[in-house]
Amino acid sequence: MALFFTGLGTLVGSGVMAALCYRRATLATRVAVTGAIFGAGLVLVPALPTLFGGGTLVASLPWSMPGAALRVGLDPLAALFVVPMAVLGVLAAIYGARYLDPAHANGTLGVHWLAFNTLIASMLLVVVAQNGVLFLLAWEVMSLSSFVLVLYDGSAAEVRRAAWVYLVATHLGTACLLAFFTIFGAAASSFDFDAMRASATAVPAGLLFVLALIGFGTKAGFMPFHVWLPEAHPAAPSHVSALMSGVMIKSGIYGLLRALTLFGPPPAWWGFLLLSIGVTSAVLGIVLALAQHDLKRLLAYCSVENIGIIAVGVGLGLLGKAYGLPVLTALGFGGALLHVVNHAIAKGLLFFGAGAVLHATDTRDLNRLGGLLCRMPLTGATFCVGSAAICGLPPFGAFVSELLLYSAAFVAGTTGSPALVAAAAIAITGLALGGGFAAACFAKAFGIAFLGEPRSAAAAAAHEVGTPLTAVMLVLSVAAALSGVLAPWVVGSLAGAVANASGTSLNGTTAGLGVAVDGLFFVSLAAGILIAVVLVLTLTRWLLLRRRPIGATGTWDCGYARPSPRMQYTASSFAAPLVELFQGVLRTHRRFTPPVAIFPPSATLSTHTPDTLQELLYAPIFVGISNALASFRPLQHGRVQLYVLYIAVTLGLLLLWSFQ
Amino acid sequence: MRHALDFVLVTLVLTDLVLLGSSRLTACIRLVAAQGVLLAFLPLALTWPELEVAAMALAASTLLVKGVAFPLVLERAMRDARARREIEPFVGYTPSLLVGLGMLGAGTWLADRLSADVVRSPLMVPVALSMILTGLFFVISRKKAVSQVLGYLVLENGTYVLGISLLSETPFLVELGMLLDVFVAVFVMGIAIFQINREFDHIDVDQLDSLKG
Amino acid sequence: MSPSLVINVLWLLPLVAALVAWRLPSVRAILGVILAVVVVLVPCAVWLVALSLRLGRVTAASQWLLVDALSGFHLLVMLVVFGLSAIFAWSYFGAEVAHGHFSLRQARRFGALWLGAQGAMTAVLISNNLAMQWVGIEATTLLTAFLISTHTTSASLEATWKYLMICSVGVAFAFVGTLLVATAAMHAHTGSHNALLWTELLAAPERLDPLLIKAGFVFLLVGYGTKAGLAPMHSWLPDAHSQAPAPVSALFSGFLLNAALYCLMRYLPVVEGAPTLTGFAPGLLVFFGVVSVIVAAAFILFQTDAKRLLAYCSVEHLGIVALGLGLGGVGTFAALFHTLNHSVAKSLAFFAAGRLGQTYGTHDMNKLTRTLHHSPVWGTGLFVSLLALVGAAPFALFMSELQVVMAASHRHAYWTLGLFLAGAAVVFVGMLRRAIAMAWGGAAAATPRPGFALLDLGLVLLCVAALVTLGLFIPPGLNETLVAAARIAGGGR
Amino acid sequence: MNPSVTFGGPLATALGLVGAPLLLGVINKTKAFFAGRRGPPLLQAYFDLVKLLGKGAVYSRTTTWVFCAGPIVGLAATLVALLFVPLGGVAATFAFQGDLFLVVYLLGLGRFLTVLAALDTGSSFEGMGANREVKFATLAEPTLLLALLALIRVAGSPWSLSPTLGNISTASSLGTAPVIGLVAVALVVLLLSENSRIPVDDPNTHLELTMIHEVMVLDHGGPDLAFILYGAALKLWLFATLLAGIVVPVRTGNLAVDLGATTLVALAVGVVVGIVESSMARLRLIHVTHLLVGALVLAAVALLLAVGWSR
Repeated sequence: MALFFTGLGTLVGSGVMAALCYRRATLATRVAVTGAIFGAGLVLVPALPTLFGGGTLVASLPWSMPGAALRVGLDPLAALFVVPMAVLGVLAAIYGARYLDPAHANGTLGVHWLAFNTLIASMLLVVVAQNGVLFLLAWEVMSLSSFVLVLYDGSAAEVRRAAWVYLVATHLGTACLLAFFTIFGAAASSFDFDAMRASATAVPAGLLFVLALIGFGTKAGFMPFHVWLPEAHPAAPSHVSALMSGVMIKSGIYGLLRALTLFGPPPAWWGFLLLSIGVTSAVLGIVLALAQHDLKRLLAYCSVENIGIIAVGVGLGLLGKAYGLPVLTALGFGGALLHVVNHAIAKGLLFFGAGAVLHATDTRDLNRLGGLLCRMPLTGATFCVGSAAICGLPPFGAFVSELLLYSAAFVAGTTGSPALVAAAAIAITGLALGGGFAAACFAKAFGIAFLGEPRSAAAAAAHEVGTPLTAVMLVLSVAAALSGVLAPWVVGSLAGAVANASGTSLNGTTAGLGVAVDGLFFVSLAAGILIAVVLVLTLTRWLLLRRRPIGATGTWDCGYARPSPRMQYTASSFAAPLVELFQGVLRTHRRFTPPVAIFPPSATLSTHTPDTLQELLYAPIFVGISNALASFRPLQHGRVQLYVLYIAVTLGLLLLWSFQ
Repeated sequence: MRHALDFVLVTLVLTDLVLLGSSRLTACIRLVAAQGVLLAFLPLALTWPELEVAAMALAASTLLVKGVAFPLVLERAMRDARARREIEPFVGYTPSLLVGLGMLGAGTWLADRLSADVVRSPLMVPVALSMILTGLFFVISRKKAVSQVLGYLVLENGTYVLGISLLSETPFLVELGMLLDVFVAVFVMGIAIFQINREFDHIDVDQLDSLKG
Repeated sequence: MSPSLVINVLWLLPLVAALVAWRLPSVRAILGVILAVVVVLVPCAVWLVALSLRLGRVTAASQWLLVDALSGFHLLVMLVVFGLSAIFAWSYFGAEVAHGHFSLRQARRFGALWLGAQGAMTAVLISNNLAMQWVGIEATTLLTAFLISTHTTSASLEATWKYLMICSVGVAFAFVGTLLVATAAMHAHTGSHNALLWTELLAAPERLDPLLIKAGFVFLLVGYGTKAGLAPMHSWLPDAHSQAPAPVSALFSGFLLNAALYCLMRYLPVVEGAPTLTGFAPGLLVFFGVVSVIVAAAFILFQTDAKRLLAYCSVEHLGIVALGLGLGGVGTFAALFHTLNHSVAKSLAFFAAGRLGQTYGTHDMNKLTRTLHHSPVWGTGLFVSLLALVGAAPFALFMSELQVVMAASHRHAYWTLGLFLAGAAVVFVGMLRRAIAMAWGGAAAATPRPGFALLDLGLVLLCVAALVTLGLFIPPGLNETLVAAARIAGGGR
Repeated sequence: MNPSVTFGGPLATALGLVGAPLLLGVINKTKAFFAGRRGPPLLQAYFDLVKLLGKGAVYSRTTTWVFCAGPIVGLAATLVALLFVPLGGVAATFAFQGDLFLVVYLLGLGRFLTVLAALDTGSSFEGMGANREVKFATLAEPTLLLALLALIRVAGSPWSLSPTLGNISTASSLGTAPVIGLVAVALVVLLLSENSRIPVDDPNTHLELTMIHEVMVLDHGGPDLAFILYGAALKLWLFATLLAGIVVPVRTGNLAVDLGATTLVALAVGVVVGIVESSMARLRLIHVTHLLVGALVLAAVALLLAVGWSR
């Protein structure tokens, strides 16, 4: 653990140093990125052996805060989260160093890097904390530093709003966590996780589970607590979005899993609840994503979907525990944890890609993009890989995690009771719908942004971004493919973490996962065959066309004489028929000026899909609360006599009450 | 001695009631001054027939502060402000009288609840409490700054009576400290009224409501 | 060095200095004296606290003066606030002098009242006699009243009047309460002169008459609660805080309120010890704490004036302290710890708001925009202090609020917990929206960026560093003091 | 070891590779029969493929490598998927627990690339077709999986296609006829929708605005179009044989009989498709959604019955 702490120290220390040399932006960046690389590297030294070799590293130091102790532990579950955090952290730092322009930073780069390195360090600390107070502290530092990162461009009103929404949401979540840990800790008379685990029978478990679900779910982005995600992710600089969406929201998943290990055997309704939340998030998340025209907002909603998929896995795992089906438990938790890693890779890649697009064209609006693949071939290719990967298409990693989840659902559906079959049916339907819509969504994202003709001058003038950016994206593309091709090995090494998360023995978990691992060999095989067939077909096509005339012409235009890029299918039109299916919940706003007369001068149609929950749930609640609180305002009307009257009335009531 | 004590107490209650019913500020100030003089008798009346040095000193300083100094400060303030009458208080004069009676009842109720075994006169604690409440009511219901100070003074007088009735042997230093505090308070309030009058050209507290929300 | 001499120096030195300040020839000299007094007193106080920790308590003036861990801790907090404010006053009034807004006459009055208030507050803290404590509180009211109207404007006079009237009435109630408790004490100890000493009262609280104590505490709570700014008796507070010069506002929020709450802390173990009254006083404190948090939240949400916002925030935080006290256990520790944290954070916030207000010429938050760009030092100071005040980690207030929550959970006070968290969340929302808007929002101000003062930077860094450090780690000496003080305030619970 | 296990799989795959275009011929012949025409030869699809493979190509200037990758990956994915699909009782070349998900997602991969290739042209028509394709495919996926779950439940097998189909025998299917029947109906709907047949899509339409699959490949020509056509034929084959394997459970254990029976039934499915195409008009696009959701409901009912049956 000493190395781990040295790593954290390096991260924070280099961040502070970067902040101190804020006047020299380039130097600050160099210091911070070097620190991030070394710090994350040091953290990986103990984390990798733990992840693959098992075992638990612990360290404990006294701390003078009441209830607090510096207890940390690195078990495979923690390591599973540490590794993506550290790796993606380093990649994001390298990317960000190039992405942020020192010339325009105006002295804020130092603070940005301080927050960035602190974010990585605090995420890592969250994951290893074994004491409630330490956990909460790290958790809050994580929220605060990411808030500062989102506020990088604070002069834009929408960024400020996004940052505010983010911090408010995360604070409300933290409030639930405060209640969760303190109530649990009060029952255990200690905030150490071990002590809490020991007194799991003495707590109101249902209440605490709901608190944990809300608290961690807010960070993770479960529906209906996801509203901050589509605000904050587009507002943040892209490397920050990648880090936040790729790994930071996973800390919510981690927290939920860790919290679940504190309880005894879960009742079945926990599993059902989590499953329903997961399916809702998965389906509605991706439908909302489909409805967006802002590339980064789309990706943010897609994160909601993937978090939903992870929640489905955890829910299935819980059901397995509740009904005593170890294979279901292993597959559910295994699929969820694997998806954590795979989503981190894919979403990081996609946000980096979106950042590159933003960098090159200065817009995130899909309806103003197009034709970027010719202009930014590397970015385009990696974005395509990321799109396929995030849809769970073989041979990429996310397919394997979805396969595990489907397998879990089929275990529940083939062996379980009617209730479990219903759960399985819901899970399968949700996953399949989610998968289908994801494909549609990313066909749209990639297709509209990178294919076809440019829809604006900015897109037409785009150029490929610099080497560090493309290199980072390439690395992640390779990782996305490897995690799929090496599936049997990857899933096999997951056993320790799954055993931690599900609270079952390592042997049982390995046996449970084994059901899937045996088959995963065929997945690798299929991937190999697929690649081989593709190569053969490509070769065939090349051989066939080698001697033949190849013409170049315009796209088939059905005989229309003057096609222009503006006549292409847009993001809105691509999404419209699909989104219409969910009109009941989405409430897309349309602004439509219909064509009139025989020679219509102009007609417009624009759609905007706001977050239904934000509009129908949170906005009324906030308005209600503020109206209720506004009724207090006349109390402070400025008349001293009435102020004295308040005192007198208070006194009178108190006297009456105490002498009744 | 009981009778003298009771006489003083009843007179205090009466001054309260008259105060509630009068609109002329000069008269109000005089009434409060009269209360101060009456209060000066209390320490003497309690220790009678022995004449303790401490009690006499207290009586003398009370007379000086409450009977002489306060009226002077307040009349000065009133003259500067050219305020003669309390016009349109929040609660009219007749209802005020009724409230005064209510305060007497409330004081009696509370004193009864407290059941503090007071040796000298059963009237003392009820009167003290009703004076406190009346003072409070005066502060709440009047608009002129001077009236509010008068209310505060009545309230203070009430606490004075309460202190004397409850604590037989308060250290002299404590008593003096309290008296000094009240003195400074009225002095400070006087200065504040002076400044307010200079700044606003009136001492109508009701119109001091620019700070709100 | 005899302890009793040091104790007497503690309250006499400020009074002597007040007289000196009345006649000093220059503004800088007066500000210097204010700072020097703190510099001299800090080692004295630290020494006394260390001594009292070793001996349990240190008394002087035939037991009329007392320093134990509770009063010692508050002494330290007070000196911290006075010290920081004195440093800030140097910078703040320096700017005013430069613009001709602060004459020698005003400075003399300011210096004398400031030092006098310091003496009075010290007297409150070290008084072992409950009546003298009341005298001290009343004296602070009167001495600080004209600090509000250092700059005589109609608004500041209005605030002064309200402060004077409301607090005088409130403190008069506290006097009634003191009398009732004293009566009980007299009856219990059959008329010993020392009956009014805390040390005597605490010796045998079970002999006190519960009815008198009960009524007494109600009066005391309303009375001192008025001074401490607990809702609904807080109405003077936003006016006074918003109109006073920034160093005075810091002083008010940073310590004047705490001094009144300190008096209640003293009574708490007495009431708890009285027969049949266990749980009475803590219950009331919890109630007023929660009400304060919620009322403050309501007003914070719609506030447009920066200093009024901070004032309501003080209502909230004093509510939290009361809540912690009422909950007891780790809550008492949390309440004391929170007192320190809030004082530092709120001082910094008022400093920053004051200085920014000076350069912008307004405290209207709709105009106080782009502060980070306009004045990096104070803009950062304001933003960071607001973050700290809403309870963001790693600042110390997060830890103390967390401990309050722990205490609530420990007592199974789930409604309290829920209401507190809800109120705190509203405050969070309201303050943060403003904080972000002030730091980044709006158009760039046309006014030129003011120069860069090393003193300002040092002050901001000092406060921020203190807040972060305390959020991560409590120094052993401070921890020991807090634990001992909590034991006293908690009546050994 | 039964030889059908070792040789059957590759043999079945090979049969699919060779026989798939024949299915198209059967359909067209049936349609011609009902229309009273002579119709194209049964092997017309083979001729088309050969002709296309021998041609050059014309590419739109807008397109990129994605345009070429679409047909290749589409065909490759279908090919690999075919390796995992059993031909009735004859187990597939490869089988493992979870192979059905691989098949579904491989088809998804092919579709994804086809859609991207369509978008690559920048044509509005192709964009329109692409979004219809993804919409209907999305609605079809859960139906397929739920239907298979019901089937697996009644077959009492691990969740893998080959053992599931192997477990369905004439004897057992009598008792589970309602489940199997519902599953079959759902699968018919899926077959029609996934392969762009009437009533979902009309492969013979000439109006771009009304097309789904055809419009996506408007700009493809030469070998690319050959790959697409062949891929489509394989996909149709895949669904037809799956359906055939479920509906007519001939499980003699004799490789030739099993293969032959299922293939014949698959060709019969072609006839059925032809009859449907001749007797129905295509639905309005809005009603396609209803049809697909209806299929989902059927699959869910099948699952419900399966749960009741297995208890």
